[in-house]
Order: sequence, then C-alpha cells, then structure tokens
Amino acid sequence: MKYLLSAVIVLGLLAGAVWAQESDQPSTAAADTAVSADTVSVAPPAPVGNLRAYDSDNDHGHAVTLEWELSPDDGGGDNSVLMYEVFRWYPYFWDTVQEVRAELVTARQRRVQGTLDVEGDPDDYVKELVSRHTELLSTLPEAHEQYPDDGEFRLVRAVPAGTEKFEDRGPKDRLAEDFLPDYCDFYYRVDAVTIDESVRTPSQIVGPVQSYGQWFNTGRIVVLCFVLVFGLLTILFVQRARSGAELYVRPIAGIEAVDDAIGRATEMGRPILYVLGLGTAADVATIASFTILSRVAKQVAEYQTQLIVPTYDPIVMSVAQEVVKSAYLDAGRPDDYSQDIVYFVTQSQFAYVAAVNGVMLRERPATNVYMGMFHAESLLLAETGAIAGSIQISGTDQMAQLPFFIVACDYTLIGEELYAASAYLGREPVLLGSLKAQDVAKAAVVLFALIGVIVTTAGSSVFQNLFKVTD
Amino acid sequence: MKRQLPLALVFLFGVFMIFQYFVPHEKSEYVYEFLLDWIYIIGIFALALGIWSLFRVSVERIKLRKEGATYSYVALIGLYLMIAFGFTAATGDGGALSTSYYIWLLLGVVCLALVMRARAETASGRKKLLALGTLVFLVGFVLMSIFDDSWAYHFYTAEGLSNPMFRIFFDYVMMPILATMFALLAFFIASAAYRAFRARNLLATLLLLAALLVMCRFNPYLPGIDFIAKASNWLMNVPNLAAQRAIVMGVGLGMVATALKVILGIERGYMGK
Amino acid sequence: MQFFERLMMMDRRWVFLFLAAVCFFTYYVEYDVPIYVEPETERIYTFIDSLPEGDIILLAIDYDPNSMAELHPMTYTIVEHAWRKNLRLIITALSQNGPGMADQAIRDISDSLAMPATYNGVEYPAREIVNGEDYVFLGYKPYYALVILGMGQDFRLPFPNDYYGTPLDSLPMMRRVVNYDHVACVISLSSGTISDGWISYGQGRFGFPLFFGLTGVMTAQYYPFYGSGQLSGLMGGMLGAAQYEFLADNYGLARDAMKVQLPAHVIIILFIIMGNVGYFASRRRERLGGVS
Amino acid sequence: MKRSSVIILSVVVLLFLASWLWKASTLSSDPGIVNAWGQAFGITLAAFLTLAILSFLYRDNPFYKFAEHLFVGVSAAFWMVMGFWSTIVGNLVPRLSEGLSSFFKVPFDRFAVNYFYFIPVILGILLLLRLSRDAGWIARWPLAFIVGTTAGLNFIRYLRSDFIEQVSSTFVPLLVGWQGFGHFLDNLDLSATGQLALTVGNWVISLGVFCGLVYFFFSKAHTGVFGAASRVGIWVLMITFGASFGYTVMGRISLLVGRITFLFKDWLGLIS
Repeated sequence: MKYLLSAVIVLGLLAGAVWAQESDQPSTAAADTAVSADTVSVAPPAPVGNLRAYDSDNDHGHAVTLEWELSPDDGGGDNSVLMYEVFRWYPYFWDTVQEVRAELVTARQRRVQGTLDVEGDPDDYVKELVSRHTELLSTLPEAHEQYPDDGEFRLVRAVPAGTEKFEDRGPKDRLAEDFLPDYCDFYYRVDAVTIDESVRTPSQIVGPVQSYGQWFNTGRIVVLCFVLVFGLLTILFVQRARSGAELYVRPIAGIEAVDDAIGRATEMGRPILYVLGLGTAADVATIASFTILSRVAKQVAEYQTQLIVPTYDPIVMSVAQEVVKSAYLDAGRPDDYSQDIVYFVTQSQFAYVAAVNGVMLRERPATNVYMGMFHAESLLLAETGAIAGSIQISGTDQMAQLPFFIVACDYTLIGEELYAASAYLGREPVLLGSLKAQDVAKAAVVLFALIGVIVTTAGSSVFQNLFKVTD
Repeated sequence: MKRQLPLALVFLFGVFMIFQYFVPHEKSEYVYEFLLDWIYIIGIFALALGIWSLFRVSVERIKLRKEGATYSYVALIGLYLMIAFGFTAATGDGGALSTSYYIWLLLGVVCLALVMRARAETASGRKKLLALGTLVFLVGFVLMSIFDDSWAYHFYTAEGLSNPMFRIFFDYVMMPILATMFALLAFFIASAAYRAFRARNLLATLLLLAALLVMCRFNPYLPGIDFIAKASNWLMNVPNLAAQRAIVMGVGLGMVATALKVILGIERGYMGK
Repeated sequence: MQFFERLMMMDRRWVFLFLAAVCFFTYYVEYDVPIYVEPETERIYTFIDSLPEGDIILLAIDYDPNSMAELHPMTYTIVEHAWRKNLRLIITALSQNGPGMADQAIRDISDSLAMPATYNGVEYPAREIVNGEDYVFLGYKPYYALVILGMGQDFRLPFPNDYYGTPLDSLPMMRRVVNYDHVACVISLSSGTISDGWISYGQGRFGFPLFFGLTGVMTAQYYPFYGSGQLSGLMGGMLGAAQYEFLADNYGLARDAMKVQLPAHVIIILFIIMGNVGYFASRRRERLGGVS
Repeated sequence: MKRSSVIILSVVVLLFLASWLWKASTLSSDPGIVNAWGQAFGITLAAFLTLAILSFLYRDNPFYKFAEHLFVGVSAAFWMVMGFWSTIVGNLVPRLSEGLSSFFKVPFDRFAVNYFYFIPVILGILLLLRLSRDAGWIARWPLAFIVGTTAGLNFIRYLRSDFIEQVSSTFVPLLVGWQGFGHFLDNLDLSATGQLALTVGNWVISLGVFCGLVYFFFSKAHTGVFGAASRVGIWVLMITFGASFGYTVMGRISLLVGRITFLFKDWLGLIS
C-alpha cells in the first residue's frame, strides 16, 4: 500500500509536469517510471459516468466545457484511477491546417527579420499563405462533419483524479498552435487511466458540440439591473428637479469654508493655491474637483485675488485652463486671466510635490485647497502647508489618504462629500437631482443590507447568491 | 460643433463601454481592446503639451527675472540633458560614450543658458553680445550634431534603453531625490501627530486613542502586548472594515453617479462648462 | 512661558531632530526584536508552502523604488521561499520605475539560491535558477489596467517578449501557459493604485486567488476586500514582511529594519503624550487663573 | 551674494570634492569596480541630493531649491522619453509604417499593420491644437473621447467591485453558530476567534456600515434618530482614520530607514 501511495504521488507530480508540457501525444515517460517502480498489475477501472459537453457560458467562444461523474474506482472501489485523459476527435484535415499555420508563422517571423528567402515577392508569398490558411479554416467545419471517418481521437490534456470538470479552452488567436475553432462539431471522450498507462477505460463519446461566442453575459444580470434602476432613478429625479421641486442638501462644512478662505486671502493680499491631485481627467474625483475649481476661480476673479494651479497631468492641465478661463469670463474679468495661472509641473509624483511645497513656502498662499485624487504625497503637502501657516481645505475619495488630511488640514471632505460638493456649490437642479438619486440608492442599499443580514442570520445564503456576479 | 459633438462623443463611447461589459463576444472584445490602446497613445501626445507648458513657465520666469529665476535654469538644463540622453546613443561597441559626445552636451547647455540669459537682458549692448556668443556656440553644436559619428540619434534596442547616462541620471539623480522626498514623510507624520493629536473634543479623542493603540502594537516589550495586538487587529478588521465599507460604497455610488452624469452630459465641468 | 506651554508649543524642528537622532542611533545598535505573526500573513505563507512542485505563481513586483524599503523584503523572502520549494514564477513589473529594480532583485535572489540553506529545519540544496525555466520576467508595459486585462486573455498579448527580448513562446516554462488559468495564484506587491487594478480588472474578471503585499499605509484600505474574500491574504508594510521572514525562517531586511521602527514609534508616542499633557495642564491653569 | 552664502557654498563644494576623492579611493581598491571615479561621483551626488532634500526640514534653502528644480526638469523629460519609446515607438510605429519602424529600429510585421491606429494619432494631433488660440476648441474632441471611454469603464468597474461586492459582503450573520443561550453560556469563549468575539464583531460591522452610510446622506437634515446614527457614523470613521494613521507610521519610518541605509552604508561605508 505504501508503495502504491508513493508511486501515486510521484506519478501525480509527473502528470502535472506532463500536463504543463506540450502533450499532444500521450506521454509514456511517466508510465515507464511508474511501471518500473512498481509492477503491480491493475484491473481496468470503471469508466466515468454521464459525460456531458456544452459550449462554455458567457464567453467569447473558443471553449467547450466537459463534465462527468467520477469513476467509481476514483476515491472508492479499487481506487485505481490515477488521472483522466480528455480526448477530442480531430479530422486528419487538421494536420494540413497546422502545417500551413506553422509555415505561415515562420514565414511571417522570417519576413520581419528579413531572412525570408523565397522566389518572387516575399510579401506575396506570405499573403498567399494567409489566404490559404483562412480558406482551410473555413472548410474545417465540413471536415468535422465527416466524423467518424478520416480522423482520430487525440489527447487534449490529462487531469488528476478527482477532477469532474474540464474546460477545453483555446486562444482566440487563429495563428496560435492550440487555436480552438468555433462552429465545428466536436466529439469528446474521457479515459479513466490507472497507474499502468495501458490499463484504461474510455467513456462514452459525447458530441457533436460546438463552441461559439455569446452576445450577452447572463452572469452579469445583477449589474445590468442595477445600471437600469440607477439610471432611471437619476433621470427621474433630474426631471423632478427641473420641474421645480425643492431639494434639500445638508450643509457641508468644508465647502462653506471655501468662501471664507477666499475672503481671507483677499484681505491678506496673498494668493490661493489649488491642487487638483494626481488623478487623470478621467478620474471621477478630478472631474468633481474641476467643478469646485470653477467656483473658486470665479470668486477669485471677482475679488481679484491671485490663483495658482500647478498640475500633474497634461490633460488635466488643458481642462483646468479651460475651466479657469471660462470662470474668469463668467466673472466678467476675462482680461485678468493668464495662461500661467494653470501650469504643468511634471508627471512624477514626488517632483510634483517638491515643486508645490516650494510654491507654498515661497508664495505663502493664504489658503491651500486640495481636491481630487491623492496618494502618499497628501501628508507632505498638508504638513508643509501647515508650516507655512495657510488655511487648508482638502477633499479626496482615496481612503488611505483621508487620515492624513483629517489630521493636518482644517477642513476635509470625506469620500462622497467631494462629489456632493459639486452639486452643493452649483445648486443646479440637475446636479441636485442626481444627488437625490444617489441617496435613494443608498437607502435601498441599507434596506437590502438589513434584509440580507436578517436572512443570513436565519442561516440562508439565498440573498447572498442573488448578488453573485460571474466573471 | 464646438459643444454638441464632444458631448455626443462622450455619450457614444461611454455607452459602448458599458454595453461591452455585458457582451462577451469576440467582436466586442476586439473593439474594446482597440479603444484602450487608443487612449494611451493620445496620452503621450498630451505629455508634449505638458512639457511645453513647463518650458514656457520656466522661460517666462527667467525672462521676467522673477524671484528664483536662477533655479529655472537648473530645471531647463535637467530637462534638456535627460531628453538628450533619451534620444541619443553611442554607435561604437559596448555603448560607451565618447568625449566628443560630452562636449556636444556641454555646448548644448551653454547655448541654452546663453539664450535664456539674452532674453532676460535689458541693456541692448549686452544683449547683442550674448546673442553673438549664443550663435558661436550654436554653430559648434550644430556642426557636432551633423559630423560627429561617435554617437547617433535614437537608442531603441532589444535590451531597452542603451544610453548609459539615462540610467545613471535615473539612479543617481532621480532615485535619491524621490526616495528622500518620500522619507520626509517619516518626519512629517511625527510632527503631524504631535501637533494634531490633542484630546480637544470627542472626535479628536477617538482619533488619538485609536492611533495610539495601533501604534503600540509594534512594541513587543509593552505589558499586555498580546491584548494590544489583538485589540488593534480587531480595530483594523472590524470597525475599520465597517467604516471602509461605508466609504467605499458611498464613493462607489458617487463615482457611478458621476460617470453616469458625464455620459448623459449633465456634468460638464471637465469641458470648462 | 511655562514648562507645560513649552511642552505643547515646541517647535516641530525639535521633533524632527529627536526622531532623526533616535533613528540614526538605533540603526547601529545590535539587538533582536520578537515578531508577532498575524493570520493574514500566515495565509499567504501557508498557501505558497503547500503548493506542489512545479506550480506557477504570478508575482507582480508592481512598486516603485521609493517603496523599496517596505516591499523589497517581501520580494526577497517570497521569491526565495518559492524557489526553494521548486515553484516557478512569472514576474511582472507594472510600475514605470520598477523593472530595473525587479531585475536586480531576481539576480540577487538567484545568486543566493546557489548556496544551500536550511530554513525551518529543512535543508535545501543549492540549485541553479534558470531564466525561462524557473522564472519568466515580463517587465514593464504602461497602463497597468490594460496589461492586467490583457494577461487574462493571453500573457503574450501585452508581453509578446519578456524583459530581455526573448519571445515568450520560445521559453520552455511558458509552453501551454496561456493566461491566469494556468497560475496557482497571483501575488501583487504594490505601492499604488495598481492593487485596485488587480482586484477589479484581475480578480474581479478572472477569479484567481489573489494575495497582496502592500505598504503600511494602504493595508487598512484593503481589509474590506480581504473580508469579502476577493483577497485571500495580505501583509502590510515592514511588519508584514518581517512576519513572512519569521515564518520562512529567513532573517532579512525587514527584521533588520524593525529595530529602528520600535524606538521611533516610542518617540512619536512620547511626543503625542507630551503634547496632551501640556494641553491639559495649560487648560487647567487657564481655568484656575479664571477663578482666582 | 552675501558673504555667509559664499562661505557655506564653498564649504559644501569642498565637502563634495572631499567625498568624491575619498569615495573614489575606497572604491578603486575593489577590483570588481570598473569606473571608480564615475561611481564615486554618482554616489556623492546622490548623497548631496539626499541631504539637500532633508535640509528642507530645517527650512527652505538654496540647496533644496536646486534639488527641486533639477528633479522637476529631469523627471518631466524622463516620463516623456519613456512614454515616447514604449508607447509611440513600441506600440504605434510598428503598426503604421515600415519606414518609421526601420528608422527607430523596431521589428516591423506588415501583416500586423492596422491603419485604424491613425485615428488616435489624429486625435492626439487635434489635442495639440490647444496651443492655437483659434482652433483650441477642437482639442475637446479627443478629450471627449478619453472622458467618455473611461467614464464607461469606470461606471462598470466601480459598480462591480466596489459596490455590489461590498453590499453582498455586508450580509453577515448577527448570531454566529447560534445554538441557544444555554449552549452559548456553557461554551463561552473570549478569544478573538470565539463565538462571542465574532458575534460582537458582526454587530459592529453591520451597525458601523449602516451609520456610516447614514452620515453620507445629503438630502435629509441630520436631526433626531437620523442625526444620532450619523454621529455614530462619524465616530466610527474617526476611529478608522486614527487606526490607519497609527498603522502608517511604521511604513513611513521604513522609508527613512532606507535613506539612512543609503547614507551609512553606500555612502559613508560605516556599516558593511
């Protein structure tokens, strides 16, 4: 028994190695070792039961899933099953396809390296191969229809005993060696293999089965539902707000402080520093920050205070210039606008911080506003600002940086408050409407969570499964 | 055209990306990968805009003789050197750079400095003198660029960046400054803690106590360290988890809402309204 | 100016000076700090330790040189642990400044594998680490999200060639290794948003077991993902690295650095306490002064 | 220049030279090192820049300003160069033109050519039109493309991993392994993984999440029960922020240790 066990372990490892290696042909190396190590003769095991094959769900095609019931001799009975080998029926025509494919791949490689040596134009040669390959692939389904003539079963892969499911998945690149074509009639067989490779029992053959890509991922229905519900909610509340319904927004301390801070800067005759963070123009925090910048710039223009906006991302710089420019225009002071209010520093995190810190100590801004996405630099900025004695207002959705802003700044917008700030500042009905929609969604979450907790406490995982999203 | 087309583009691509998520088909994946590729190609063009802005601001500062204008020379020279390293390589064996290459670099630096100096100069006599000096160096620089065969433009090889100076500047200039800037945080975190952790009110006290407890967990000599370690672990795993979840959900929802507003054209802040 | 007020209003530069002095001094002194192991770290160690020989781990060395102090020890101890156990590695460096540093680390660790070693009482013989058989180093490509998504289709999509310019197909280890389906787990060591990418673009879409080694700051942020099972384990900062070194019985950089950590923490705590004592004392004086 | 500045500057220059000489002499004794003078200069420069940045802790000074500006210039160029070679040359050029590919010495495969890649090039050039006063508005098109695509991507991404996953993982049982009070009291376990701790933990998580979410309600006044819940929410947030802060101190000091190692070991060679 000990022998058998150790041989099984050795073989398992070898099988893994074989599996990882190229193994279009059943490798005999593993079996040889085992037989020489142990010459116990084994009886053929029972075959796997109820073999099923179907196109893999929710994918882009090029995959077939196989499922079976374990052989009674796997984990019970004689316990003689070592692994299962999955076979697929290949028409001999496939070899022709492979030959052309291999030729094409080498020809292309050589063409790139400039070592392709053929008569005539090398490009025409490759083109001709490409069209031949395409043509052969298009006749592949017909070749599969010939089953069981002109073909044979070939090993796809060996899987260790105890496996009940296998996905035969190939890349979608048609030039890959193990490309798995769509819309071909495949036939599969699974062998239960014992320690002696020659002692094996094949299963029933399943087929035909075709693989193909799906147009809708059913595993993501939950997400779709949410998208639809949330989208409708937003539109509904925006409409309501447009038609004049009063919508309340609770005061947000950090935002109210902005107005005072601008006044203070004006009194002291010192500039205001606005930092947009390290986000790109596509980051939601940066988008929210643009709206706040627009408001700050407008007021700065009215009070004729100086504004400094160093940026980290060139696209953010372009957008911010646009924002500040139109804010000055709105304030009726387009002449005060200069392109150097918003400038680019560098796209390197700490070089940017070094430069902004320099500005803080040299220009001595009365107020520093940090809104957007921040990383490790948050504390460097905020502490330097505190040393320079500026009033500091910050806001970020980066969880990890919130503690530093809270500790080092006078006011901090926590997470979602940053997004809400844009609605709060603008008081535009459409923005307020979407804020209301967010709140309704949050209430729904609280409700769901409440039900979920109760159901889960009662010992059921129904609710949890409802929220599962497949990949 | 000025306003409607961009909004239409945002809507179109936004909606496509949402639908793509639900369509696993090969064709939808193909377009998706394609679009992602485009974004980063455009991003590089934007970087040129940024470099231009940096250059302009530095030049302006020198020209207007603002405070600290001297340091703008440093920035411009750093920029020039690194770009030069990035686009040149030795032609000889082993990639070693020749002396003439360094002379060429130096000529470039001198040229750059003289041009800037000349622009800042107000007295017309000295301005002319500086311009003449620039011209002399520039001619040398250009001649060397054309006739020096010991180096060439572009350096792309299979091993990556082949100009050793590029690597050296990264290792001995960028790296130490970058790492030290980051290390300043150690000091700042101490001063921030000292300055701000005062039990002024309930919220500040909670902040202070939680921080103290977690900081103590690194001290294996403290009595009751076992309890402190467990308690701070509990703090990180339980209340922390709750707060994080509340924030993450709020932020997630806010982001979704903002993305939706952007796609629907409700939020237009990013376009300068 | 009374003592307590001074205690409260002390110039920040004194704080800096004390801290610097303590750090520099303790860096010299030799002493050993005991380590307390947390389960989050232990899960990573156990998972790697129990993998069968020949399994592939995708190790993402996705940090910048500026986080080297915290994350480099993790790289060293994990890679050595994996190689000693005859596991194979696919290594990425998705941070712009990272590849050179990662390459250097790989060489260093390969060198140390050339010496026999004994960890946790098990003797490991010396062995040669071969590029393409024991590891593949993919290097850097910009826009990590795209790269993570791309590797889910096929490693060859973002990385047709490895860092050294060899086509992946010609590396023996990469044969039949297409995408995440063929790796046992992904370990991401990162100091920035790349870890978000690994969760939402990687684990979220492809569902592999994901482990994180993070800088101390970020760790707290990722506990929700650990709680929800998206992360199978995580270790934070120098302490996490020291714990892994302790579990692997491999004394390294992290445990070395722990001896500076401890006194520095004590100093900061003392400053906080001083500030509060000063604050309460001066408030009390104010109140008493008001009465009299 | 003031006299004191001249003195300080010359002292620093002298120290720099001394360090260079001394480092070069120590390095040249090592046969493994090829270019001792070059390396010694590099290490001395790195040490100088390290100390220049550290001097910022005392106050802003010319050395810091020098390091800062150098860093800005060098890093801006660094990113541009890297972006150009890896993205434009590495990804774009081989897909567009054979001439350019051979100029940049990148392998060119004419069967991988894809003329659709001219579109991002055109969009990129449109972006550069920003510099023009009259045609600047065209730059909004590529911007719209980027914002639209990433907004769509963000929309789903956050919905999936931040939102839905987090909601479903909030469904925790409030009574862990409950088998009645008697059983609970008989097997009372106070350890961190015991029934009591887990149950209390789950209560705290549930209540914490609820109260935290209440704090983030914007369209309702925070008064009464609602206000109380919101206050509990902010307490939980503050505890978390404090704990994260405390947790971070460690990492920050590690970074300093890295620099100390550099100064002591690589530069001064005080520790082997």
